[in-house]
Amino acid sequence: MKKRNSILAAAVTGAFLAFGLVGCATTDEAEAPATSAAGTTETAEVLKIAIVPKAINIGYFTGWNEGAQEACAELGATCDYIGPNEITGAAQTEFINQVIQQGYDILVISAADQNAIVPALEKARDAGIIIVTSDADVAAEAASSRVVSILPSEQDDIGTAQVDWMAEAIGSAGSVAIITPANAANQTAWIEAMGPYLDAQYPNMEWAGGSLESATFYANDPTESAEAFSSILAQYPDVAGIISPTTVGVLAAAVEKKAKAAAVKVTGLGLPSEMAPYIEDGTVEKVGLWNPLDLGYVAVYAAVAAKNGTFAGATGETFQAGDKTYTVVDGGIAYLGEPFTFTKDNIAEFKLIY
Amino acid sequence: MSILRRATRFRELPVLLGLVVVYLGTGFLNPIFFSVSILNDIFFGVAIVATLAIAQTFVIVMRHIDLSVGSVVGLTSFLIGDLSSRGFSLLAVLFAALLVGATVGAVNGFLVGYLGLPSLVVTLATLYIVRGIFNEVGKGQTIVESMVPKELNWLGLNRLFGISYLFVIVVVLMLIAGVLMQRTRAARDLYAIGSNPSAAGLVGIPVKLRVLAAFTATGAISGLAGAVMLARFNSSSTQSGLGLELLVVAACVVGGVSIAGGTGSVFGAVTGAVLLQTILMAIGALGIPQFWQLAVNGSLIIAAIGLDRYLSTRLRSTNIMGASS
Amino acid sequence: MTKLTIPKVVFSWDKGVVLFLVLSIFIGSYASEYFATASNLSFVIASIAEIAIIAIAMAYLIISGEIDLSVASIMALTSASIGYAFQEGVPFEIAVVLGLLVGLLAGLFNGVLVTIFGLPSLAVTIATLALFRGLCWVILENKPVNQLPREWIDLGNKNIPGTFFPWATILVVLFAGIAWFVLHHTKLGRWVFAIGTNPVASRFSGIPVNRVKLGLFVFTGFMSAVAGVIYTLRFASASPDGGAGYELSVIAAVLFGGVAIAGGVGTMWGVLAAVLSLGVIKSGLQLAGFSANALLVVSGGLLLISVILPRVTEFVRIQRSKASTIKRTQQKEKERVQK
Amino acid sequence: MNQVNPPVLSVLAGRKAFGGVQALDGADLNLFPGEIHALLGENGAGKSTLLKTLAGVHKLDAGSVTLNGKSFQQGSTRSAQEQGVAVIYQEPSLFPDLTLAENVFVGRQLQSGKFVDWKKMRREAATLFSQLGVDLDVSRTARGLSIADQQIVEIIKALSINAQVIIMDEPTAALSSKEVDRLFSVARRLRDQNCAVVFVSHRLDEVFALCDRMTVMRDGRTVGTELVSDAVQSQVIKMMVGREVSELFPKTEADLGEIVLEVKNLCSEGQFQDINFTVREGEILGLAGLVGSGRSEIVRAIFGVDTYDQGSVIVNGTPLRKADSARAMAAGIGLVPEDRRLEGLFMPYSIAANTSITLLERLVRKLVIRKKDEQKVAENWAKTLQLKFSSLGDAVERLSGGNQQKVVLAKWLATQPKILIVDEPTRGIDVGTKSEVHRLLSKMAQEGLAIIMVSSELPEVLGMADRIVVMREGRQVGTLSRDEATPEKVISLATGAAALR
Repeated sequence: MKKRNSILAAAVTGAFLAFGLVGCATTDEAEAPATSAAGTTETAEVLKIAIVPKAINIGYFTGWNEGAQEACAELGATCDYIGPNEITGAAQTEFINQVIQQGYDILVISAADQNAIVPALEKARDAGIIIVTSDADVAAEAASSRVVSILPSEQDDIGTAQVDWMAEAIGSAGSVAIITPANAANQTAWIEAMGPYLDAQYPNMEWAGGSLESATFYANDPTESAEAFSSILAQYPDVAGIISPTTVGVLAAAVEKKAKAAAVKVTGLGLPSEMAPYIEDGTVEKVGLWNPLDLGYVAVYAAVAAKNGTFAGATGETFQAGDKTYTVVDGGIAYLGEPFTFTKDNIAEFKLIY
Repeated sequence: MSILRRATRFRELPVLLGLVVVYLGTGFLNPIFFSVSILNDIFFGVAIVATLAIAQTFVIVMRHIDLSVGSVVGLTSFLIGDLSSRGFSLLAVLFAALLVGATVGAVNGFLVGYLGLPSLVVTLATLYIVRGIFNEVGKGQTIVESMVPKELNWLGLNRLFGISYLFVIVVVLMLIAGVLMQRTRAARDLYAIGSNPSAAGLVGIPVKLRVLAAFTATGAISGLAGAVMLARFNSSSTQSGLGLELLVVAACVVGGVSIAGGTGSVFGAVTGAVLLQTILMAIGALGIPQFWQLAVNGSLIIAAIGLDRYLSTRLRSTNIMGASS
Repeated sequence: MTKLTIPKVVFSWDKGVVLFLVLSIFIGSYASEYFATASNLSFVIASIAEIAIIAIAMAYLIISGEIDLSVASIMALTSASIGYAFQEGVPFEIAVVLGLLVGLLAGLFNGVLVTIFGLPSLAVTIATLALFRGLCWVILENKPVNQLPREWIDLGNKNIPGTFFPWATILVVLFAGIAWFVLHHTKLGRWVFAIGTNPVASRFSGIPVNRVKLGLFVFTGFMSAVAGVIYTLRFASASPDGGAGYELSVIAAVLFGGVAIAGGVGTMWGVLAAVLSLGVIKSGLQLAGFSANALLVVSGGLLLISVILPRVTEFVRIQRSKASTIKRTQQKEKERVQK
Repeated sequence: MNQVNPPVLSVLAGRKAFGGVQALDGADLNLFPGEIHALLGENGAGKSTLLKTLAGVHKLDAGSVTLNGKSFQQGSTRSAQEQGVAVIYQEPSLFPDLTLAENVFVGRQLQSGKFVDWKKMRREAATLFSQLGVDLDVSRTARGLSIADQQIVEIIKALSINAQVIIMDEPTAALSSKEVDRLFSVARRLRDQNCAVVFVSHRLDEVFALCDRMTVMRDGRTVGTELVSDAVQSQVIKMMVGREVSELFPKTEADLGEIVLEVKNLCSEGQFQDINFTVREGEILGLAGLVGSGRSEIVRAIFGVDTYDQGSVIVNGTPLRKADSARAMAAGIGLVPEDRRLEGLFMPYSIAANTSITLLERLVRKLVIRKKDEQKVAENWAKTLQLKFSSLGDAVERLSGGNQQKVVLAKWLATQPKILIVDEPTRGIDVGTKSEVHRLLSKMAQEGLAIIMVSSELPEVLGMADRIVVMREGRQVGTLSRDEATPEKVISLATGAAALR
């Protein structure tokens, strides 16, 4: 048996080495188009663009992709929507590698993990691929790994806006808790902005349990969100409002509120299509969200501009997307502007859009 | 002595003790915990896991396991919403859910029973396959309240004598399954199979058939549990039911349904599920720091397993002494 | 090793897996021109490094009749510990050592619960899966650690100069070599098989069953920790939710490699070939444009095949022998008649 | 019992082959209602195959089986039971987690309407137990039940399906004499209820004590059937083995050397108390007593498979660490366990692998196990023990009971132990192999090996042992030297004078 095994061993290693050599031969060609294209300002051939979400199979990113596809159509590029089915940096990395392998010109990505994908992104960048993060950016320290990041609006504004909505709902008085996914870069940033803003702006409002930490409950999926909702009521029976800066969380919170006929007010960031029933029946007065289609749309424009050399992502630089112009601010970020807010009055129309 | 012996035969004793301890203990530290609303939260929250635990009991008593339930329940919860939004009647969609679940179960059962393949491997495989299909079917779509059959919606929102209908369903299911498991030959055969697989064949129990049937039943119930899931969350997406299988198995084990087969009851399984849920709520109510929850939860599960082991062995040994003396 | 211990059917399976690997490499390279490039093979190897390292230990554990579902959590716990220590100003080298130590202890914890308290490993490790993962959150909260030393990150992401093998390959090959040798050629290896085949008889043969099992759990903890180090470097960060769900991939790979879940059967070759071919297939399918969902279905399908095929061959063999028996008896009858 | 009635069951010219082996090659058997019928033959003579056929496990290739004149439906255990044939195996496999009542009715639980009726089941079971004069709590689980009691449960099961033919496959092999008596009385009651009882045993004394007629098999053939009253023991043995078996228990005197093993007031809660004895080089120490008197527990504790609470085990003056079989082995102790399938062998492994498992230390050079040496060792021992096999690569599960036992012996003798503990060394082994084993043991003793022999077979202990330690209910109740030991003394000690036979 020993002998047999070593033969098999030889076979396998042989196969590998063989392809290794072939590989060595072919690598240059594989990367050739990318590099050369990067060099030239104008390129005749159709641009190959990869649209990589945190995870496929999620409503929000389906919309995000639609926006991107629309832009691609306008620009005459081909856009492929590829990605993992679980939101982890590890899984996303494999698809970034695929993008490198297949010699895409452009990668538009929503970072599933602000750190874990950085090494892969740097590989892609070094392979001459134009990278634009959209919806979720990499860690500030790794900003150099992408050209520009398209985000809905100033992180702080997103946070403070939700506090304002809540104040509106509870009459600027009472204690507030938060349901948010753990280890999600955006949400963390927004919540950090909420803390001081609430203390400063609304003397009669306070964080449940006295501090932002004690008020923040972490939940990554509907089940956990529902449990978090119950825990909040168990821990802070007199809690006045719950903010959930995530479509999953705010939906779960709405469901729970309705199921338990709870008095607590709910607001946050939610997809109008998902939140419609609860806004229509008054369970939730108001939620907000930017249009994910825009995020995808603008990102593709920025990327193509960069590809054509007309845009480098430097602070203060501007680029065109459709009929709008966007300006890059510090940290290589461009913002869409104020998030939309949805209430009884406008939900009917928005729920058809996204 | 005779009392002790009776106690030993009451396999669910340890988990019940555990439940009482956790509940009273928490309530003592935080009186709010005794409030009705908490009780409701527990019952309401446990419904899905409890239902799946009942189903899982059928296979675990046979010394088998079914890991595919998480994928199945997710898929059917989605299907029910999707189909009914396409205008199929409630009965039709429930039947569909049952059918899907039963089919997966039957496949598991056939591979395990007739081909004699290890259930852990088989159901791990079907876990992947069903999840993959589910993702493909439900690509990026979210089932929202408007798509949920209103009867289910109603079940999720309303209570019978202050107890969520979902838990009422669990109780009813538990009673039915309990009686079947205790009082029908076919079900007793499952215990025999789990207790001594080789002997089961010799006494003329149709082992293969029973295994097939049990897995099919597990699948079918898990399929229907999709309805419970949809009623509870009023929404469903490809994330639904992810990783639920381990929680279910944990509930069974904690509830005294031994992985070694042959012992345990649906009552135990449900109690185990309730205990886990209570622990979860307790952690919240005790204001244990957010990031400690999972760790505390894990260690409490270990404690539960340990307690069960300790009590059952200790009581059993006294039992043997009693018999021999 | 040795017809002495392993029933025939399984041979053909673990050989089958190796051939399957070669095959899938060929197919992969025809399915997509991007597949057989050096950079891609490098990606493939890098992507399976952690799985391979853990699978090596898991193979031992399952052959000995136990299982450990907490490996991914241990991996993450190691990563988290390293990150935390580094953040607190501990030199990275020391942090890595600490991380490995943590993994070791985690394995010891599992082992003690199983061997000394006699709890079923499946149940125990379901619980510690939660516990260890929970500790990750306790340590890091939701503040992942980045900005690890550049040279270390390169170690995790660059190839051995002049080859397409990532640095991690060295660890994989090293451990695989040792593990293969020990499992198939030494006393300890024989003991592991014996314990998995018949633990009682093993005790009656003077084999320190519990000590061996305890050792295996510790070993598994350690290897998970090593995987945790590789993982940390490859992703240049430590986050509390790292590597979630890896445990199932590992177990799937080990079983696909022909290790019997009932214990007592398996080869290191089969396992490694299985891990590799899963990586190869994944990459091949991706490059051929299949969605991530298809990958799930395929890996499930392969898992089924890995248990069904041996069963079928076995069945065929039995049928054959039956047939021949009947023939023989009939002949005997004839002779009888003639006399 | 009268020969006028037609036989209730008759097998005619039964043939059955497994692989190449012709297990049954012309087996005949006639059973009449109301008789106890002995089925004799060496291992491999085809007894078990015949029984398994009647049990519905196997199907004959050729030949006929008729039950009450009707042809007997073969090949299904269930239908076998329904037709009224029940088999009590040597080690019954009950369902440890189920109650005795359910164990009796398992697979056909009594029902009222569509539902299992537990009360009724308990009642019926209880009455059946009392009928046989056995007192067991029917609502306790079968876990931890003694083998004897397990057999009783099986017999009750047979009664509950009112079987006409009840086959007992070596039921007394693991029974203490007390339990044997109980079993005999049960068997006689069954006969009185006009059942045909088949009694398989290697112990001729029992056969002569209990049975009415006997059928002897050899090499898959029936070589004769006669009335026990007409039979002569030596003749029967001759029929069985086809040759004269010289002496059954040939312990040749060996001059005793140093004390090698000393057991000092060994105690284990609920198992045994204050055990004290020594063993010298070349001595065979017999451990006699009823099953469950703590004999096996003691030797297990000595070898370190189980732990103990107090006392010490001393080998050549140095005490052993408790519960550490590895150390015990290193110190030169070997244990041939009671249950060879479960405790002795790795069934799917080859003869060689089984032999070498205790030897790996010695086979290793530079960490690597030398396969050649492994083969060599196995070969040598196979030769010395006259093992019958086709290749050392054969899985031991394919060997006959006797040969399996030889492999277990080989595995321990190969370690060249100073002290060899043998627990029921000849249980379920045919007469021929039995005497081989005995000759081997006494030869080893002569070469200076110290042997502790646990055996339920009185003649064996009396024949082989230099000294006999008798156990009762976990206590050491006496030590007899070879010449003072008589069956009566041993039994009276073992059972407490009351149960003198």
